[in-house]
Formats: sequence, structure tokens, C-alpha cells
Amino acid sequence: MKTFKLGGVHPPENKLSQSATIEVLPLPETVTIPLSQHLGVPANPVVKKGDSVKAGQLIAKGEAFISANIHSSVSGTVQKIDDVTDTSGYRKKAIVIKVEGDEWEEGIDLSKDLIKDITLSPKEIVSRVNEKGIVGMGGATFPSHVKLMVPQGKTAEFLIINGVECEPYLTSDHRLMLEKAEEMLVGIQIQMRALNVEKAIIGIENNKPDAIEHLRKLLTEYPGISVEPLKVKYPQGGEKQLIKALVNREVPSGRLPIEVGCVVHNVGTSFAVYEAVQKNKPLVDRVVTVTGKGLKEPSNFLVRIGTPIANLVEAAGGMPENTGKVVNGGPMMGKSLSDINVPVTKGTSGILLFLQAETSRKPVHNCIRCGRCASICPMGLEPYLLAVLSSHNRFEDCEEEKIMDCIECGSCLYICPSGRPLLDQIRIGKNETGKLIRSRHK
Amino acid sequence: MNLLTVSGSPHVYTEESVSKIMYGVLFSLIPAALVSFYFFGLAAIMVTLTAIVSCMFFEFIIQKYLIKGPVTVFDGSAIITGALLAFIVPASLPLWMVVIGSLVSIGMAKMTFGGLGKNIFNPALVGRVFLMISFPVEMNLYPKPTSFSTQLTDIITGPTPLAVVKEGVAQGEKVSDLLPEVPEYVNLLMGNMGGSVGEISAFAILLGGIYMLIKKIITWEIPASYLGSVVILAGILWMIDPEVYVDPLFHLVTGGLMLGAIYMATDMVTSPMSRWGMIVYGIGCGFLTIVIRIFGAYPEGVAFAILIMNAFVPLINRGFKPKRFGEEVKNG
Amino acid sequence: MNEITLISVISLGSLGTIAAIVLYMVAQKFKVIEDPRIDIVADKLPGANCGGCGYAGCRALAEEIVRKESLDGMNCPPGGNEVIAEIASVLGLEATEQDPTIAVVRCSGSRENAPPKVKYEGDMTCAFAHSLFAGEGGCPNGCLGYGDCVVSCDFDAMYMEEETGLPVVKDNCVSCGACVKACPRRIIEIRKRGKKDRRIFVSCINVEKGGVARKNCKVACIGCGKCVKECKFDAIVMENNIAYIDYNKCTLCRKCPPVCPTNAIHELNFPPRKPRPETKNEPAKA
Amino acid sequence: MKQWKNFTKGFIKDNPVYILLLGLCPALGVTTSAFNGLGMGLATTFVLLGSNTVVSIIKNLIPNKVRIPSFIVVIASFVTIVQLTMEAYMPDLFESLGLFIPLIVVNCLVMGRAEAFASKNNIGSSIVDAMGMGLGFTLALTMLGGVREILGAYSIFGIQLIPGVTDGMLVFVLAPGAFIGMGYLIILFNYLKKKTA
Amino acid sequence: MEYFAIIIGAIFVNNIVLAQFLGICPYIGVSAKVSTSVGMSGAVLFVMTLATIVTFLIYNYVLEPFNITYLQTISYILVISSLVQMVEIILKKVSPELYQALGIFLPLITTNCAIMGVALLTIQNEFTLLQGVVFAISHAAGFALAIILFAGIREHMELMDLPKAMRGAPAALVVAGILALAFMGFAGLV
Amino acid sequence: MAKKESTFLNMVLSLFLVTAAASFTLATVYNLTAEPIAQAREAKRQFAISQVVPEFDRLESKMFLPPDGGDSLEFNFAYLNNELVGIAVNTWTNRGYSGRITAMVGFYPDGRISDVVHLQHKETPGLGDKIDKSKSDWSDQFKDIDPETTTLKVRKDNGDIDAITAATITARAYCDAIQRAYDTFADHVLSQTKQEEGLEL
Ligand SMILES: Cc1cc2nc3c(=O)[nH]c(=O)nc-3n(C[C@H](O)[C@H](O)[C@H](O)COP(=O)(O)O)c2cc1C
Ligand SMILES: Cc1cc2nc3c(=O)[nH]c(=O)nc-3n(C[C@H](O)[C@H](O)[C@H](O)COP(=O)(O)O)c2cc1C
Ligand SMILES: Cc1cc2nc3c(=O)[nH]c(=O)nc-3n(C[C@H](O)[C@H](O)[C@H](O)COP(=O)(O)O)c2cc1C
Ligand SMILES: Cc1cc2nc3c(=O)[nH]c(=O)nc-3n(C[C@H](O)[C@H](O)[C@H](O)CO)c2cc1C
Ligand code: SF4
Ligand code: SF4
Ligand code: SF4
Ligand code: SF4
Ligand code: FES
Repeated sequence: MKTFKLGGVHPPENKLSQSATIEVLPLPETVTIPLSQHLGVPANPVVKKGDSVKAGQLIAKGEAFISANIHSSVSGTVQKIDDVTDTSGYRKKAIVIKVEGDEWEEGIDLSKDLIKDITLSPKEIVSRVNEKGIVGMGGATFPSHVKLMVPQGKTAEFLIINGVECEPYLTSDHRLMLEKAEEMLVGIQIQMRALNVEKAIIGIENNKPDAIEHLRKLLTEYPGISVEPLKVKYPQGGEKQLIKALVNREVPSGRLPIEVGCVVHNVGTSFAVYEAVQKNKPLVDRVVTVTGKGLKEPSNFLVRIGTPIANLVEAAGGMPENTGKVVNGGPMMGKSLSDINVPVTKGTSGILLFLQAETSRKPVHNCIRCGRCASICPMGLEPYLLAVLSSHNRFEDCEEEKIMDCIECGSCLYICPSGRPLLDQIRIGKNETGKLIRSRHK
Repeated sequence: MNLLTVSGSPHVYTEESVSKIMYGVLFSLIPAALVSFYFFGLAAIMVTLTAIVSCMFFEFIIQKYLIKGPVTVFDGSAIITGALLAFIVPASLPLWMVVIGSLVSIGMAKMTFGGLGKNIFNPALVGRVFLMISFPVEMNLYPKPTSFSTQLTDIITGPTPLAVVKEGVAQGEKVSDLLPEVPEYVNLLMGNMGGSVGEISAFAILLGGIYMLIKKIITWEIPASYLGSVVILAGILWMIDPEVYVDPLFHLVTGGLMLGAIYMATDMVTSPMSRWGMIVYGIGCGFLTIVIRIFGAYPEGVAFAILIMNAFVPLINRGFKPKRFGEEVKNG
Repeated sequence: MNEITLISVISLGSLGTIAAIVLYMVAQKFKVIEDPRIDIVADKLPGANCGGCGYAGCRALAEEIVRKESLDGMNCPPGGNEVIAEIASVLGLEATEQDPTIAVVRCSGSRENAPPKVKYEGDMTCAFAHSLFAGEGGCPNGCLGYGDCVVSCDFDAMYMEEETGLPVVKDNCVSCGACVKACPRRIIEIRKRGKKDRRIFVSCINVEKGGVARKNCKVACIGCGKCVKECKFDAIVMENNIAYIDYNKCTLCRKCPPVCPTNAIHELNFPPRKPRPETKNEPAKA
Repeated sequence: MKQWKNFTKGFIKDNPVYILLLGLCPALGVTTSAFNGLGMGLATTFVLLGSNTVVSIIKNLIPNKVRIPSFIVVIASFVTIVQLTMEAYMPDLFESLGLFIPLIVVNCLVMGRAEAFASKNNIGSSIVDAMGMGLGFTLALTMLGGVREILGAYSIFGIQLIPGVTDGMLVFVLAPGAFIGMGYLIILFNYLKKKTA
Repeated sequence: MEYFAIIIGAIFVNNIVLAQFLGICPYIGVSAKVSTSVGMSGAVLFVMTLATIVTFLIYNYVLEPFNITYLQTISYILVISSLVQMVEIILKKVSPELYQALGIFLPLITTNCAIMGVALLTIQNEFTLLQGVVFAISHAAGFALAIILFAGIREHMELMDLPKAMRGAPAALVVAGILALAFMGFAGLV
Repeated sequence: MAKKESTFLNMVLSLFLVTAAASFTLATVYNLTAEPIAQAREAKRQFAISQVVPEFDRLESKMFLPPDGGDSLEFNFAYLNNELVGIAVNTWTNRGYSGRITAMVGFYPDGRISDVVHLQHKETPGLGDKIDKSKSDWSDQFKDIDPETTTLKVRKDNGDIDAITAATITARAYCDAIQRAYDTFADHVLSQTKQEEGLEL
């Protein structure tokens, strides 16, 4: 079975919510929709305080090349457009909407019917995806329409669909592949047309045999698409690792996948593309896994963007008394929250509740130079070295040692027996090195 | 109040920890210790205990009163240093010398550089070489193995097999005439020979090594390349003239080679990080060991070889980087 | 004069002469035009070529000094400070006489005033914490308390105070500015030392609106503007919800600190005031 | 007062060996015993004294370009004088210091003081400087020699500390002991310097 | 075989820095970076060879015949220093790149025990000119080995945050001591 | 006084003067010390000889080639009242731990060793330097032995000499030096006396 070669770790999988079907979460009282839910420039609001909006209505426009439109996820009145506390505790601009009923913008097809015929041209597809504010659902929230435009002089050979879900605990993609498989496959076909590629490969780790099975059965109707089971290994979902595993090509350091003829999209993105193109529905809801060992009912919810995370936790049985940490995303790459009243955004794939006993980091010792971090780094870097160079402010050396190649997968910090804050220090190093490199280009 | 914790990703961590690794090593040392206690009796036990206790003591004193940092005596690394230091000195060594060795190991070779993980040279080996140069007389008297004895003084000493062969060859005697003077290979393998406390039984050490390999405490690269290069080099010389150069198997099972290759060269702190670095390091150790054993003044070269290669580690780490992802474009 | 003496004098003398001639010729023939200041500086150096400065000999140091036009971090063990001072005067590098300055920490969000709302784990540096979240106390501008500034100080002029968790600048600060650069939140400012080392400054840089700021921290500047009105010398400006005292205009009249409703204005090294009814918060005592 | 400071600075604050790290080779090479250290130290002090004096006398007669060769010649002369005298009257010491006597000529300390101090100061100060630095050097060498002798042979200035025991920790008589001993003595001197500052 | 003994002896057994204590100042001073120590080694190689040749000639064709060997020290240092200064001046003009890589170390070496020491030892050992050259080159190689190894270790220690009191010279000397201990293992190779 | 300009003439002249003055001074010192140095050397030789042979009033020196080649050895025949009381042989070996060892071996005219003292060595202090009489009485074991009947080898090599602990190499080398002295002695002196004795018979 295929997998990527270099490094990788095997954290316990803990897919607690694996068999919980996707439930639709009831509407909250207010939603808070941040203006920056994607990689790139924040969107500019096009509504004012007091305006009444419908679900699916454009409320903020992404005007830069790398930016994305934002639509209202509910119907109601705009309460304010102001700074609110975001996941990190800093304050960012957001539109707060008081929910009144559930009225949708016209032209949005809310039926469950599967529409297979693709009528739009590639160009139209891209502009539809752009218009509907689709961003990558795999975590990076990179505006998808950008990735659907092949740069001049390059050709895409493969569309790679990321159904790996290598993060422990998370199951939203898994459920999506089981419950919305056909829609997703149509979405993939749409993306193939936009990119003008013949082949699409869906990579799925073999801890999801039911999903592999299910998709394989459906594939006969969708030529050009294949499913490839992969050996479980974190971070297989990283796009460079996935490309290596599936087509054995290495994206060169500092380059994009298109360099080796690949474009990677997440299964959730394909589903969102389907809805945008065939149903005219903007990205206003998503599947979120709510899980954790202390939680009563680990679940998968279909949630409107902007719903407070507290609501999700409540719906999954309430926050356990001895919760020590709440993480937005997976345990390896997610962000820990200082406040659970922050909203779900386009990039929220899961909410993870850790008990106090589970969360603590190990006491920090000196690095014993065991080399484990270097041996598991999927990018072939030397985390111990990068960390120490970064903490000595030696950013030129960091650059030399390819710190910018780090995908922040967290494997190194996970594995280190000395509990070194490797990734923490590497992140600082990446930031500063990035600044250094940019200042040189100026 | 129950505050939420904030930290950077990731949020899950392995169960591995420094002390788990260290105690794993200690556990794997048990067979070798038992063999030596059997052959050298109470003297070996005393030397081992003294070394361990004094290493821990010095580590504690220095961390607490000189560096004034956190005290980590129980992370196990000082215990290993003590145990390994004891394992590479003769069982008949006066205990006060063992204490000096411990002071040198911990105080000079480890704490001078800031403690665990920061030292450049293997502490136990620095201790041993220091003793060897300081007290050549005492460090050259090796007790003869007996079955368990409680004798502490007037131990009968004799040369180690390596010394017998080296001395003999230097006098122009033939290897085939010398081999009958040393124990048979089975005895050499099991540990029935003169030598330092813990180095005598290649077999027991191998057992410990296999345990550490399975537990992933060490990797195969260093022991394999070290032992391999010794066998190859000794083999070449042996094929040139078997009457002057003893056979490779003899090199493998005598002296501190096995202990060195499995426990000392593999000390992660003082060995290279990347796979190829480790292999180069192992080969360097093997080469130097043979050079010193065969051409140098000392019958045994493991300690010097590893220390010298320790000094090369920073350069090796610079020169042998892991293969980076996307370094060379390979398509297809 | 016996024979040995004669031979000695002749042979050594001719060696010396030859050396001088050859050196002169070579020096003439292979002249390289260089910054004349290098020669001047090299002349001042001991010429021991010991390498103690970390450069390859005296001339190398001289070249480096002239190239960088600075003496930062350069020293000459045999020559000592006198030599360096001399070079400084030759090159005109002395710091022009200035009002003495000192680093000032502009935050008082101690553990008590801004109680922690979450717990932080990980690399205990302000740099990383800053990039990760707003801080345990919740103030996105306030001191994180992990002491990057203290670490950066080469002069042992800062320490972290145990109870408050805030850094304190000691008197021996040379205002090198290292801590200013090290603080990811730009909390530290180099200010005039003031007469008799007396200083008045607003110990807060939170630009959030008053209410929000106050929610996290009891001693935050809430931008109420009372001090601005109080100051007779126009030394206080209000921008972005935060008051700032211009040390060039401030006359140390001590009028503003009492009017601040949150005690955000600090005065240092003044004689104690007559006791006031309310208890005053004074975390940063130098 | 100033002269006194000038004189004593070489003892701790600017100790040529431990603080300035000058003239390390003889400091390490000959200090197998306190006596050797003392001998070497005094020999160096003599050269220092002589060269500082002469250099401060002739400093204005020498054109810049041949300044260094001239100073070297002056120093070398004094070294040779020491060499010859010692060979004649202290042959044993001469033998044990061996190569390091002629090498005084390249001792950075001697050249450094000649250049840095004597070529800029009058005779009086130059002599004081030479004495101070020389004695600091002697102190350093004697100390290192003493430490090495005590640890390496359990004796000091040839006097056995433990009657009957002559073999100490040999390392300290050999090369590694010199480095190690000096390493820790530097720590001591840094500490003393801090204390006295 | 004799040359082999000279080479091994000079590089390993009697390493100029670690066993003979010559050239310690640059060993401690110019070993902060691997790149500079490589440059330094090159310069030492060059000067040591040159100085050995010249002093050999001076000794055998001037001092010895005129019976004024007591002028050894003074004539050597005079000749070596002038020579090096000359080479430096020429190098600076002729090849600025080489000067940057090697030349800047030249003045540092002039007044250095290693050069003088090897020149004196060549005479003491009664070598022929060729042996002397081999001797000098091997010693330079020994110097290079010691200083480059050491520079690697120092670069590494730079990142290790040693205890404050140990930083700099003390740690460097202790490392040198342990290195010297380790090099004693080469004893008896020749 | 202003510094002199670096003109050609100034440079050459001053350097010449400095070197000339230096060499003149040195030559003077040399002349003054030449005598004491020679004396010191001679005293040392005399002292070494007197340590290994019985009291004497006259010395005669001769050089002999050792039978295995190599540098010739200096034989000092010591006479008391014109009677040969002993022969001090300045011998050497290159088999020391580090470099050459030279020693003075004293023989009685009948071939027995009267005493041995080292002259120069570079052996390791604390180990090999036990050949030094002031460091250890190890070399006393050579007194009064007859190399004819005693094998001058360390016990390890099946000889009769106790090695120095942990410094067998030095001990071996010392034996080698003494053996060389004896061999030469036997070749050139003993055989002659034997011949003379034989003639007399
Ligand atoms: C500045 C920038 C430009 C990008 N341009 C393209 C592009 O032209 N085509 C494309 O397929 N992906 C593009 N990407 C997307 C990346 O390849 C990648 O999918 C995205 O960063 C998220 O991946 P991750 O979740 O593995 O980090 C771009 C990303 C960045 C940051
Ligand atoms: C360490 C790492 C792990 C990732 N794991 C996954 C994953 O399990 N599933 C996934 O869909 N994307 C994962 N991603 C994101 C992908 O790299 C990539 O951004 C995504 O598949 C692109 O698709 P999208 O733009 O549609 O999100 C991971 C990224 C990184 C850096
Ligand atoms: C630094 C050092 C110095 C040594 N010095 C001597 C010495 O002076 N004489 C000597 O015979 N052996 C010397 N040795 C060699 C060892 O002591 C060697 O083991 C010993 O000579 C072998 O003889 P043994 O059989 O007595 O142990 C020295 C070894 C080292 C490492
Ligand atoms: C596999 C392994 C081997 C070790 N070998 C040694 C050793 O040879 N000598 C020693 O002092 N410590 C050894 N240690 C312990 C520890 O790493 C050592 O004390 C550090 O070098 C101290 O910084 C070893 C540890 C491990 C895990
Ligand atoms: S976080 Fe970066 S450095 Fe660490 S293992 Fe992942 S890619 Fe490597
Ligand atoms: S895993 Fe941790 S202890 Fe091991 S080398 Fe990396 S940072 Fe050091
Ligand atoms: S870093 Fe500089 S400015 Fe800051 S406290 Fe220290 S000396 Fe003062
Ligand atoms: S002032 Fe800045 S650098 Fe210093 S502790 Fe506070 S946040 Fe950190
Ligand atoms: S004293 Fe030898 S190089 Fe400085």
C-alpha cells in the first residue's frame, strides 16, 4: 500500500465520532461572521449595521486576488460590524447578525436532488466558485478559485482529492465521503473540467475502509476518478506528502504542487464546489466534528458559519467539568482556544475537548540530541537545529537550513522525548526568516 | 479555578520521555551487570555502586550549588554515566579513584557544558581515559575472573586477552602460539576473561543491545557500522598475515568493543543525528579502534576512538544532513 | 672586538639591512591604495597581532572598524579600553553628549491587575506567545511576562519581578535599546532619565476602547482624557484611546498622576506624597 | 597612585594569561611544576623589562615602517641574553624549559606591551608596566604550575606533600592537564576580577 | 617509512597544539568559526613551510659555517617576520581574493610560536631540507586538524547555552583538554 | 622629539643600527657566557661519570663503534693512581617511549656493571621518568650485575630485569641502551683484556 517515504508519526487515532452521522445543528440566536476566514486579504463588508439580510446573501466582498467573498449564513438583521475577540484572543473585524427566521436568497437550490450534468464552462466554474466564496476546507482555507486557475505555462495532470483526514479524532471528511459521496464526485468532475485534467485520484487512509468501499462502488459512473487507499501515517494529508504518496512526485522546495502537475483539493471543498456550481449555494455551512474523551456524544454537525462554538459543545453533551483545553481543528495542527464563544468559520473542521490530564505538555528538558525529531520530520528538516537557531535569532542560518519548508505539522514536537517546544520556536523562526527574505526582495 | 490551557499545536504528545529512555538503557544493562558480578564478585558490585552514587551526588551538588538550575539527578542519565564508568574500569580499582573518575565524568565532561544533552564528549569515557592516564598502574591491573567471590583485596590480577596478544606480537611471537594462552572463544563470549567490570561478556551486552533496538532506544546504524568496520579491517589484516594479526572474531569478543559499540558510541548526545552521519561516525570509530589496538601503544582503543569521533560529531552533523523533501526534483 | 663579534655584527647587520631594503622595495612596488584611516587606526592598535579581538590581527581589526565606522563589540585585550577610546576620538565616533536616557516599561498589567484567564504552555518566550494569542491576562497589548526583554539585556539591567510578573529596569541600564527590540509588543520605550532620575509616564499602551481595556486590566489607560486637560504644558497627547506623555515637554510637575482614574500614570523616584485616601497602585518601583 | 594601579593591574584585573589570554603556549607548555612556572615567568619578566625599557628609549628614533622588525630585534636580543645566561648558570632549568625559552620572542605579551605601552609611554611607566605585567605572568605560571604539581605529583616546589607518595594524577603533568587546569583557573580569575571590580 | 613516521608523528602523536602547546593563541583566538579556521590553517601551512625552508638555509649556510648559532633566535624571527610581511604585501596587490581568504591571517602568524617552534625543531631534529619540509607540512596539517575540529565544536557550543561562567575561553580550554586526552590514544603509533 | 619619517635611508639605517647594536651586545654576552656554558657542560659530564664509576683521578676518553652500527659511544676510562678502576660508557637507545634516551653506564674492568645513570630522556613524567635516579630507585637493580650471566631484558621478555610498572617500554629501552654499552665494551675492551690476559697466561 502506498504512503510517503520520509518521516511521519503514528499518533493514536481516537476517531471517536467515526460512526456518528452528520446532524444538522439548530440555528443560534446570533451569528458572528469574521471578515477574514481565509488565507489572504480580509473581505470588505457590503452591508451596514441595521440592514436585514437573507441566508446566502453576499455581505462582504473579497476584492484582492487572494481573498474570498463572505455570505450571510442566516437571515436576520446586522447588529454591528465591529472588532470581536477571535480564536486567539486578539480582536478582529466581524459582522454580527441577529437571527430572524431562516429565509434564503433567491436562486439557491436547497433540494436534495443530485444534479449530475455540468453545464458551465471552465471559466464560468472558476468565477462561480469565486463568487460563492469557496475556500479550501482542508484547513488552510486558501481561496479555491485561485487553485482552479492553472497558471500560464503550466499544465495540470492530476487532480488529487484529499480524503486522508490524517489528523487523529477528526471525522468530518470521513462522514462527508460516506453521506455525500455522489455530490462530492460530481464536484470533483466539475473541478476536473475547470482544470482540464483527465485524472483525479482520491487518497484515503485505510482506516476508513467503509469510505473506500463506498466510493469504489460509485466510481464506475465517474470515469477518470480513482480511489487509492493509503497506509495510515501522519501527516499524509499534507499536500506535498499526499502527492508523493499517490503519484511519487516531490514538489520542489518552495514551489507549488502545480510545478509537478498536481492540484490538491479537500473532499469538503469538492462538495462545496458541487453546491456552488450545481445548486448556486455559497459556502455558508460546513461539517464540524465535535469530539473528545470526556464528551458525552462525540458528533458530526452540519453547522452554519458564525455559530458560537459553545453551541456545538452544548449539542454534543456539554462541556465536561475538567476540560483542560479546547482546540479548534485537529490535535496536531489545531489552534487552542482561550474562549469558547468564538464562532465557527469556514476553516473549522473540528472542535476538540481535552481533559486536563491529557493536555499538559511534558516538562521541558535539555535536548538530548536523540535525533528523533529529525528522523520523523516529513520534510527532512532538522527541527532541533531550526529551533535552536531560531531561539538564537540566527535567521540567516534558519533560511540555509530550509526552515521555510516546514509545514508546521507538529510531528517533531509530538515526538520529542525532552518536551522541547520545537514547533513553537520554529514558527517564530519562520516568521522572522520570512520577514528577512521579503525585506531582501524589496 | 479551572483555566483553559492555551498552547501552540500540536496538542498531543508521545509517552516517551528522557527518563523512560534512560531507565530503558539501565534495564538493558542488567545482564552485563549480572555476568560481571558473577565473575568479579563483591568488588564489581562495590565499584558499580560507588560510581553510580558518586555520579548522582556530583550531579546534584553541581546543579544545585554551582549552576543553580533545576536538579535532574533522577532523570537517569547520571546513573547511566555511573554504571558505564564502573563498567569500563577494572573491578580492583580503589574506590577513591572511582570517585575521582565520577567527578571528572560528571563535573568536567558533563556539567561544564551545561548538563544533559550539551556535552560534547561521552562523560563515562572521559572519566575512564582520565583515570587511565592518571593512574596507569591501577588501571592496568585486571582481576582474574572467578566464580562469585566476596574478596575485595589481594585480588589475583592478570593481563587481558588483548594485552596478551599485543604484548606477544610485539615480542615477535606468533598469534597461533599466543591464542592458547587466552581463554577459548566461548569463554570470551560469555565473559570468562580478564577485563573491566562490565565489558567482559559480549553475549550479555548483545542481549541488552537487542533489547534497546527493539525498544527503539538506539538505532542500528552506529553499532552495525562500528562492528562491521572493525570486522572488515581486522579481517583484511588477518588475511594479510594471520600470524601477526589476530582474527576479527577475537577483536569482536574481547576488550570493550561490544560495550563501546552498543552503549557508548550510541550515546545520542555525543553521536551524529543523521543516518549517514551515524554510519560515517561508526566507521570512524571502527577504524580508529583497529589502528590503536594494532599499531598504537595501548592494547585497547575503543575509548580513545569514540572520544576522538565525538570531537568530529559537530563537523559530521554539518556535513551529513538528512535528505530534504523536494531537494532534488525526481518525477515519475 | 674579537672575531665572533665581528662576524655576528656583519651577518646580522646585513640581514637587517637586506630586510629593510627588501621591505621598502616591495612596499613601494606593491602599494595598495586604502582608506588612510585604516593606517591611522592600525597605528593606534598595539600591533601584537594576537588575535584576541577575534579578528585576524591588528590590521584586520582596524579595517573592520573603519569599514563599519563603529566600535560596537570591538575590543582589544592587550590594548584595553584606553586604546579603544583613542580610536574613537581619532575617528570621531564618540557619542555626542546627550541627555541621559533609560528604558521604561509601559505596562502594569500585573497578575493582580490583569488576572490570568487562561493558562499558557509552550515555549516560554514573549515572541511566541505574542504570535499565538493575546496573553494570559487577555490584554492584546500588555506585557506577556515571559521576559524576552530581560534575556536580551546584555548589561544585567533588567529582571522579572516575582509577584507582579513584570520586568523591572535597574539603574545600570545603558539604554542600548536591545530590550525595546526584543519586546514583541513594543512596550519598552527609551525615555529621558529626567532630573534626579525622576520620570512620569503613562504605564499602558492598550489602544482598545476604554471599556474593553478595563475589562481585562484594572490599571489600563481608558483614554478618558483627564490628564490631557490637567497638563498645563501640553505634554500629554491622546491618540488611539491612549495618553502619551512627551518627555521633552513634561516638567515633572506631578499634577497628572492623581487625576488618572485607573492609576495608569506612574511617577518614579519622587519623594512620597502626602497620604491620599485611596490606596495607590505602584507596581514598578525602580 | 596611578603607577601603583598600573603596576597591579596585571595581577588580576588584566592578568595577561587568565584574563587577556596572551602567551598561552609557555603558560601551558612549561608549567609541569611550580618551579618551572616561576622560572619561565621570571625569564619572561626580564625580557619584558628589558624590551620595554629599550623600546621606550628608542621609540622616536625608529621610523614607522621598520618599527615592528626593530622591536622584534630588541626583544630577540633580550631573549638570547636570557638563553645564554640561563644555559651557563642554570643548566637544569634551561633544559626543562627547553624550546619555550627561545619562544619568548614570539610571546604575544612581550610584543604587545612593547607596542601598546612602551612605544607610547616614558621609561618610568614602561618599567612599571613591564614589572606589573611580568609579575602577573609569573604569578599565573606559578599558580598553574603549582596546581599541576600538586595534583600531578602531590608536591609543591619539589616538596612532597604526602611522604612516600610520588605518583599523583599523571594527567596533570601531561598535556590535557595543562588545558584543563588552565580552563578552571580562568573561571577562578574571572570570578576574582568580578569580585575586585 | 621514515617520512611516514614524521607525518603520523606530527599530525597525531605529537600534535603541535594538543601535545606540544605551540600556537595556542590562534587556536583559541581564531577558532570561533569553521570557515575562518580553514583560512587560518591554510595560512599556517604556507608560512610554516616557507619559514622552515628559509630558516633551514640560514642555519646551515650562515649560522653554522660562521659558528654563530647562538644568533638562531634573533635571525629566525627577523627573517620570518620580514618574509611574511613581504608575502602579505605582495599578496594583497597580486591576488586580493587569496588575500581575503588567507592573507589576512598572515600577520597573526608571524609572531606565533608554532612557526618559530617548528623552525627550531627542524634544526633540533637534524632533518634534511626535504624532511624538514615534510615535517613542517605535517605539523601544519596537525594544526589544521586540531583547529578545524575545535571550530566545529565551538560552533556547536555556541548554540548550547553553556553555563555563563564557562562560556568562551574556559569551555574552549576544557574541550582542548579532553581533545588532548583523546589524542593520547595515538600514543605509540610511531 | 618628532618621530622619524619612513624614508628609505631612515629605514635601512635604523634597522641596520638596531641589528648591529643587538648583535654586538649579544656577541659580548656570548663571549662572556661561552666559558661558563662549556664549564657547566663539562661539570655535568664529570658528575655523571663520577656517579657510575669508583673514585678516580684521571680520565681518558675514546670513541668506539657499537657492533650493531649506529652512533659511536664515548668510553671514559677512569684511572686511580694509573690503575683502571672503571669505564663510564655514554650510551644511547632509540627505543624509548618518546625519542632517544642517553645514559652513562659504568663498568668495572671485569665487565660487571658498577652503576647506571640517565643523561637525557623525554619519557613521560611519572611513568618512564622512573629511570631517573632522583625519582625512583628502579635503576639500582643494575648495580653489580654481570651482563654475561644476567639477561638484560625485562621479565616479560624472559629476562632478569624488573620492569617499571606501566612503563615496560622505557624499561626495555633502558636495557637496550645498557646492552649496547656492554656489547661495545665486550667487543672493544673486554676481548682485549682477555686477550692480554690470555697472552700473559
Ligand atoms: C501565495 C500563494 C499562491 C498560491 N497559488 C496557487 C496556485 O496558483 N495554484 C494552486 O493550485 N495553489 C496555489 N496555492 C495554494 C497552495 O498550493 C496550498 O494549497 C495552500 O497553501 C494550502 O495548502 P496546505 O493546507 O497544505 O497548507 C497558493 C498558495 C499561496 C500561499
Ligand atoms: C500537516 C498537514 C496535514 C494536513 N492534513 C490534511 C488532511 O488530513 N486532510 C485534508 O484534507 N487536508 C489536510 N491538510 C491540508 C492540505 O495540505 C491541503 O491544504 C489541502 O488538502 C488542500 O485542499 P483544500 O485547499 O481544498 O483545503 C494538511 C496540511 C498539512 C500541512
Ligand atoms: C601519555 C602516555 C605516556 C606514556 N609514557 C610512557 C613512558 O614514559 N614509558 C613507557 O614505557 N610507557 C609509556 N606509556 C605507555 C603505556 O603506559 C603502556 O601501556 C605501557 O608502557 C605498556 O607497558 P606495561 O606492560 O607495563 O603496561 C605511556 C602512555 C601514555 C598514554
Ligand atoms: C543509548 C544511550 C547510551 C548512553 N551511553 C552513555 C555513555 O556511554 N556514557 C555516559 O556517560 N552516558 C551515556 N548515556 C547517558 C546520557 O546520554 C549521558 O549521560 C549524556 O551524555 C550526558 O549528557 C547514554 C544514554 C543512552 C540513551
Ligand atoms: S513541524 Fe516542521 S520541522 Fe517539525 S516535523 Fe513538521 S515539518 Fe518538520
Ligand atoms: S526529538 Fe527532542 S530531544 Fe530529540 S533531538 Fe529532537 S529536540 Fe532533541
Ligand atoms: S537592554 Fe539595554 S535599554 Fe534595555 S534595560 Fe538593558 S541596558 Fe537598558
Ligand atoms: S515587556 Fe515585552 S518582552 Fe518584556 S516581558 Fe513584557 S512582553 Fe515580554
Ligand atoms: S604564546 Fe604561542 S601562539 Fe601565543
